[in-house]
Amino acid sequence: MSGEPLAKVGDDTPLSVRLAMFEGPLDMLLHLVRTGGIDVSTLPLTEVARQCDEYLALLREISLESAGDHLVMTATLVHMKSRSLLPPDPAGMEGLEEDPALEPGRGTQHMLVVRKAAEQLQEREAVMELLYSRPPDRVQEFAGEQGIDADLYALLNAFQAILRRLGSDPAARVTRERITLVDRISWLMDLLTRERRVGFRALFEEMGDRMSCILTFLALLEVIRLRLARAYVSHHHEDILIVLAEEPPVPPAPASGEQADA
Amino acid sequence: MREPAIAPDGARLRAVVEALVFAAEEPLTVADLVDLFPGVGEPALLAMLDDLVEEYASPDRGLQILRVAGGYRMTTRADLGEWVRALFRSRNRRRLSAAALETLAIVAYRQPITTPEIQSLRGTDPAGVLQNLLDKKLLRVLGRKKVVGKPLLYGTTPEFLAHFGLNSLADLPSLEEFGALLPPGAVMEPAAQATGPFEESGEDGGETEDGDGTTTDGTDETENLEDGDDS
Amino acid sequence: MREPAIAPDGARLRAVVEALVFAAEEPLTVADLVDLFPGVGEPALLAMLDDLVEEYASPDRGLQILRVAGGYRMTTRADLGEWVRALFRSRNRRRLSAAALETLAIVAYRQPITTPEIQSLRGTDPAGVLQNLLDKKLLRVLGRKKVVGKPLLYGTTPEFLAHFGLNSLADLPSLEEFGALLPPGAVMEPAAQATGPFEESGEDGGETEDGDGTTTDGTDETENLEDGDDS
Repeated sequence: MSGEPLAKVGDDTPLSVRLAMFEGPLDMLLHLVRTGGIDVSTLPLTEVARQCDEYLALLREISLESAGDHLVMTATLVHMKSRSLLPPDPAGMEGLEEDPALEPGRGTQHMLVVRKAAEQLQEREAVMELLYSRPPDRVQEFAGEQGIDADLYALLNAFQAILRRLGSDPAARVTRERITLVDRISWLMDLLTRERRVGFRALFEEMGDRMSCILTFLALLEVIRLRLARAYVSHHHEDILIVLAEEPPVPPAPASGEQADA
Repeated sequence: MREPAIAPDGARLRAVVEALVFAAEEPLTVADLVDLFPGVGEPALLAMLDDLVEEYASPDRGLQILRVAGGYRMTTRADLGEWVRALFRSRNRRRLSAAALETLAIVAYRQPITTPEIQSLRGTDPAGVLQNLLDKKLLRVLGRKKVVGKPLLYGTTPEFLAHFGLNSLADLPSLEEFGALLPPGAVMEPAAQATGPFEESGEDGGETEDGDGTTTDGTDETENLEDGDDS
Repeated sequence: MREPAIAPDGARLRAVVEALVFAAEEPLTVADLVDLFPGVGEPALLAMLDDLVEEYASPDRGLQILRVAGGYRMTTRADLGEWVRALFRSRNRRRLSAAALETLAIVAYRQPITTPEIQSLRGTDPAGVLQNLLDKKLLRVLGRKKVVGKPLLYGTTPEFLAHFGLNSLADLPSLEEFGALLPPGAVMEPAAQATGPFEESGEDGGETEDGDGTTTDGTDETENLEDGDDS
């Protein structure tokens, strides 16, 4: 829902918003709203929009890209504020609609049940507070490195930690576009591993939209560039054939004792 | 290689199981034991664990073995907790905020659930609370919902169960018990327990806690303790 | 004030002492007990501790109480240590080490990627960790990159997606999307240069046919790494 580019400030001076509660770049305002530093419901959006409009009027001839970014940021703010003011988005509620308890108009009743359920958890918590476990260090000599039961949050946290260590390496950024491309490369490799060879035209036959075609083409270029596959013109098929590079992949021999060091 | 030379049996196996219940970081499960002692068989191992619970369930013991989060965990007895606290001179702190408890309650009963869905039930944006609960490992991301926008889906963790002394989500009372106010059919049932990415599914979902009196007298005692808190 | 109302005696006092020996962070001393139960007297408390040691000193028990550093502490019996170790090993086999999780995250977001490229991001040789992730079927070898040393290219598997509840890699959260859920820092990275979709694969600068040339600094880095490649 919020995969919009965040801070793609062009080479021009970015818009500096001036409000009673905030003065600074628009992207910083958006960041603060996103992280809860500023309550969006109290944000005078009309004023933000007016200043953005003024800024764009100046900017239009200079950089379309920067203008687009500012529009997206302002639109995001409007979206966030509308979300905070309106009743819950019905589009996000599909699975819940069948449940009569969750229909609009039953909100108060429902809140009561949630409160009681929370109170019940609190009572349990109070009981557990009286139970003491063994101190954590008691079996340390046996424990070794603690394993992680990883979910997506852990995965992204791990990646973020690496990015932080590396500093602001622009190439390390993760964008929606990059991930989508990676996905397409993976799809292409699956296909090639299965079929060994695919016709160029056949690759695009099922593609419904332009974006898919572009992504597939970019993925193909990448795969060829990495020489995971070769492309050659087949006069027989009157098509370009994409062929998986031979060389069955061999996993490296396990280097013993590696895991402990990191 | 995985199994040390001689697999123990009889009294020695019982001793090993006792040591493992004590040592296990997360509650010890039958699956853990089956993994270590494939030759013994799950029924025998389960019986051994249950015998151990029995054996500890005496008012003369200072320790007990609880069934939590689908496993077994050794703790001090609830009615002695005040003395342990007196030794530590501070509370065994693990209290959650009201917002966190409400969010947990919603997720526990409705998982897998998305942020907008939680928001529709609590009325406020849960992002901050969610992050806190993810950091505490009481919640985890289960994946994405296949609707427009593909919002992330959240569920509870084994740590959630352990924190509240639950053996499984089925131990949560049905919301009917709170909801005299609710019309019939409007009740949220506890969600089926989701299993973690690297875990086998819970093996003993049918079991309930053995009700050794921990839940009845706990509330009053806590109030007393709060009066006497010198931290 | 620190002492709860009714001091226990007899069997209950013994139970309290057992609970204290179990839960104490530091070895429990007689002085601790005298402090808590001034009415009981040191000799009686000492006798109680020693009785407890006796009681646990049976080969059928999995736990023992040791006299250490002037106090008493509960541990697993020394001769059962191998089993405790086996339990932790067995559990960790089902999970990921911190190093494995980092490597998995790198491959997930940067695939297809080679060992030297992973090493340049993580700083340590990932060979052992990679093997572990291949064994767990979370990663697979996609092929060989045709540069000096022909390093293997790694990518994630369908099992990886299943583990994390994803339909496709496009469902991986981007930093921007998860921004509200993560501590600030990586969220507001300036998009300094408009980079093409292949930006981070541009390391094999020695090749002429790859005309993307977006990163200039990647070339040296990768060449150094490839010299040091252990293949």
